Amino acid sequence: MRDSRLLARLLADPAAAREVQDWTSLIAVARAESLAGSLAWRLEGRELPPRVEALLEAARRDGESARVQALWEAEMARRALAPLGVPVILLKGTAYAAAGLEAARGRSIGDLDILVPRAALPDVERALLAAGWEWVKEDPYDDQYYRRWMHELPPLIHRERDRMIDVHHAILPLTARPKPDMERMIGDPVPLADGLFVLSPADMIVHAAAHLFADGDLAGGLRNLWDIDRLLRQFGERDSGFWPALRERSQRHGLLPAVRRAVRLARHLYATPINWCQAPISKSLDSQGTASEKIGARHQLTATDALYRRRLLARDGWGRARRPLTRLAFYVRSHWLRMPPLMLARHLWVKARRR
Amino acid sequence: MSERSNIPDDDGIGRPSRRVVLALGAAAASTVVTIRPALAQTAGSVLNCEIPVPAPQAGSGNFIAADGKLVPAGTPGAYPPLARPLKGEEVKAMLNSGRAPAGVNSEAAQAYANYIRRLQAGMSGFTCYASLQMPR
Amino acid sequence: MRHILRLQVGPVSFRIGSQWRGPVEQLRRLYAGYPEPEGLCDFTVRLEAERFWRRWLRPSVAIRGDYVLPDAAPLPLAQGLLAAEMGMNLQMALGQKRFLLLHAASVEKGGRALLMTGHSGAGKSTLGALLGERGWRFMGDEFALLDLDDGRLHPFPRAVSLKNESLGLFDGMDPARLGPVLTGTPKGTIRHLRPNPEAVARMTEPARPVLILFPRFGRDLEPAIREVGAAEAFMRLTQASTNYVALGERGFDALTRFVGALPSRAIDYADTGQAEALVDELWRAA
Amino acid sequence: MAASLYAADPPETLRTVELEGLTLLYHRPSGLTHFLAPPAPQILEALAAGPATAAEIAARMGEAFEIESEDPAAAIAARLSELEAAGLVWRT
Repeated sequence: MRDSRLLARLLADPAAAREVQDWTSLIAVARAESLAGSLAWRLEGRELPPRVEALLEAARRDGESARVQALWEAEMARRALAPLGVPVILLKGTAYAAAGLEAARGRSIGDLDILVPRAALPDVERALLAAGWEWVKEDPYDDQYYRRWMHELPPLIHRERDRMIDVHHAILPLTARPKPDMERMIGDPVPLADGLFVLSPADMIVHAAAHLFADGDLAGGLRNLWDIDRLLRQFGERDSGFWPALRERSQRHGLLPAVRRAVRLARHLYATPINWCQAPISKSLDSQGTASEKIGARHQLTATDALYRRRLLARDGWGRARRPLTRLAFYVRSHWLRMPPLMLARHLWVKARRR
Repeated sequence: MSERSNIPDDDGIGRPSRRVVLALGAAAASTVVTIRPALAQTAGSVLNCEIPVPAPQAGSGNFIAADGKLVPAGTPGAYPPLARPLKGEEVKAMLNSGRAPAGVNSEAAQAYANYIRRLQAGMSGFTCYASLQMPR
Repeated sequence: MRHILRLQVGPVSFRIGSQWRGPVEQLRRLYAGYPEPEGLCDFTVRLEAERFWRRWLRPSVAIRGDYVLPDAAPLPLAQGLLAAEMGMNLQMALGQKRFLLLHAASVEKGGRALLMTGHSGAGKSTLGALLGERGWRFMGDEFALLDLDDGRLHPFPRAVSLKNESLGLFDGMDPARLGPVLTGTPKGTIRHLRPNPEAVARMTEPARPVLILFPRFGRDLEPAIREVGAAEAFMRLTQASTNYVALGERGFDALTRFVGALPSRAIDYADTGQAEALVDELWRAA
Repeated sequence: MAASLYAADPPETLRTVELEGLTLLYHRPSGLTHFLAPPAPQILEALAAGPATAAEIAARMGEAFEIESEDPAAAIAARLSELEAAGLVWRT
């Protein structure tokens, strides 16, 4: 089995671990996709060769230390912003960890991502600068570009702790075609015990899908899709109203196609259970059986999905990125999605002249 | 502080009889030092590294002022970007003994050195710079 | 990858892949007699062209692998062996989490180990290699691996990297143990030395550390010994460790136990004869 | 303006080792190690009894120690701001 494909299979079905022939390649792929910690957790308690077990045990401990650091960074941001009385919503890995979600298990967490109301940005910026964060970039074009068009402040880094913070006011660049309803998203967060917030379950998925398809070039996509798998499973099991809410929210934010694609690909790669048509209250076995047959056809990958899958699995057993043309196409696409064509041309021109 | 005992002698009325002296020190003294990751130091010492001046993220068309700050191209008194990145050893010589890299005059070298001193994590060259910091 | 070598060094195993034959052949010669890893390799190192045409045109070797450092500069193909060595070091520095990793040389005698740490230029590598030829067992010149559970040191006997003047000290060595002379590298002239057969044969045998040394080399230095307090030793060792912070409380426990139980000394020396005499003196007292 | 109330993490979240008059402290919530010199460890000890203002901290310390300082208020304020920057205390 191809290397990144095998990684996905093992994440979905840890029992397949006994079929692994080449652990070195599997680990190289998992590290390259930032999924080594997640894999280590999925394989916990399995009978594995001792050397493999020792490596995975170290990966689990490393994931735990990443979790502590990420939560600490969130706490330091909370202390810096508490006097403002502004809701601070954690995003991505830090949010999953703070909310104790399954998706955080073993997940590597890089920067701290937070979401605040756009009107609060100047105050937030001032408070962070006063608490030891500094600008990373000094370039005026980049700075202006960020402030005018992007969904976040230019990145800040803490001068003592060397950790970056991305302060978002929206989940997509302002130039992107879908226009999520940020007021609704920010107005309906889930409070955590310590005065921080995370997005509601449906919005969390919407953000993860937007981040995966409408924003980036799909680098690290296998990990982002793994997040989506874990979140869908956990939310779907916890709350029978989750799937209808997901449909409603995705539609409202103009991101239903992205969410549906994420769900299809997650099901394809990670066998995620899907329940778009779930009856909210009663579940009769026979009707569900027929329903899922019918829905099955709608969960088939489309031709475009297949391209995405090709991009997501573009990694060989040495951890090398493969399929340069597919990757280039997705890179160009990522810019195309973020900006109207004229603006894109200007942006690429300014960037190119500096090379 | 001279000494501190965990079990203070009790004189029978709930007060320690031998009071331990605690000097609070001057307001300017420093009493908290946090251990920072030394990853870059060691990683750099086992690796060959280089520093672009300036970092592409910071705008490679910009000039470097004498104090190391980036200024628009053509600013009087500022120095143009370096065509090639500086090798770790060149940077070390420049920072420690003020020796200019080949083909760079000493005032410009001063400006480049100041630029490098201002590097922050996340910018090209930072890990290399950090690795050249000799704490001892 | 076209050319592959799998290599076991102490408790750590590597898979090294290269687009060119040269570096892997040189590695194979340098590490002749080392065991092949059984099963999984802990780390993958890749030596590949920075851009695809640079595989043929002025070939330069980019150092990549499981863990990469963005500022790493490529090396000319003639220094491919050095690139492979740096690649392995980099994986250890960034990815090793099973042990507390100390940037230090270590040698052993009678089951007890001596640890020497200091910046490049302090002479730990040369000293470690010299002692390894004079009655001590060489455990490693670059990294010492402190066991987080039992506090023992694990050997990591990679090839010694001899630099510049220290090359001359090993002139009488069996030529089969020496790698090619690499001139014009970022660290000057470098030549690698394979540890002796005893060091290789006993690479899985850990030892209990009993003494920490902070050597300092300088032509004008008077030979001297200074006691180093536990607090200073702790601070210096955290700065000599790439993974202290990442290991969290386990690192804290291991390192506080380590500096609490062992004496630490700083030594100054102007030549290796002086250094050996100082080490002998301290070792007898330890 | 009311005086700030300072708080610290409870003692069970800290590991301390004394080395040559210095306190080596591992702080579990952050995973960071700090070297503390007096009176920083004593301030943390004073806060173990619960949040307090700078003046209350000085009073708690005065119960256990003979305080020696030309300007205790300024010295404690300076120490508190160091501890705050390190994340070991915060204002509630």
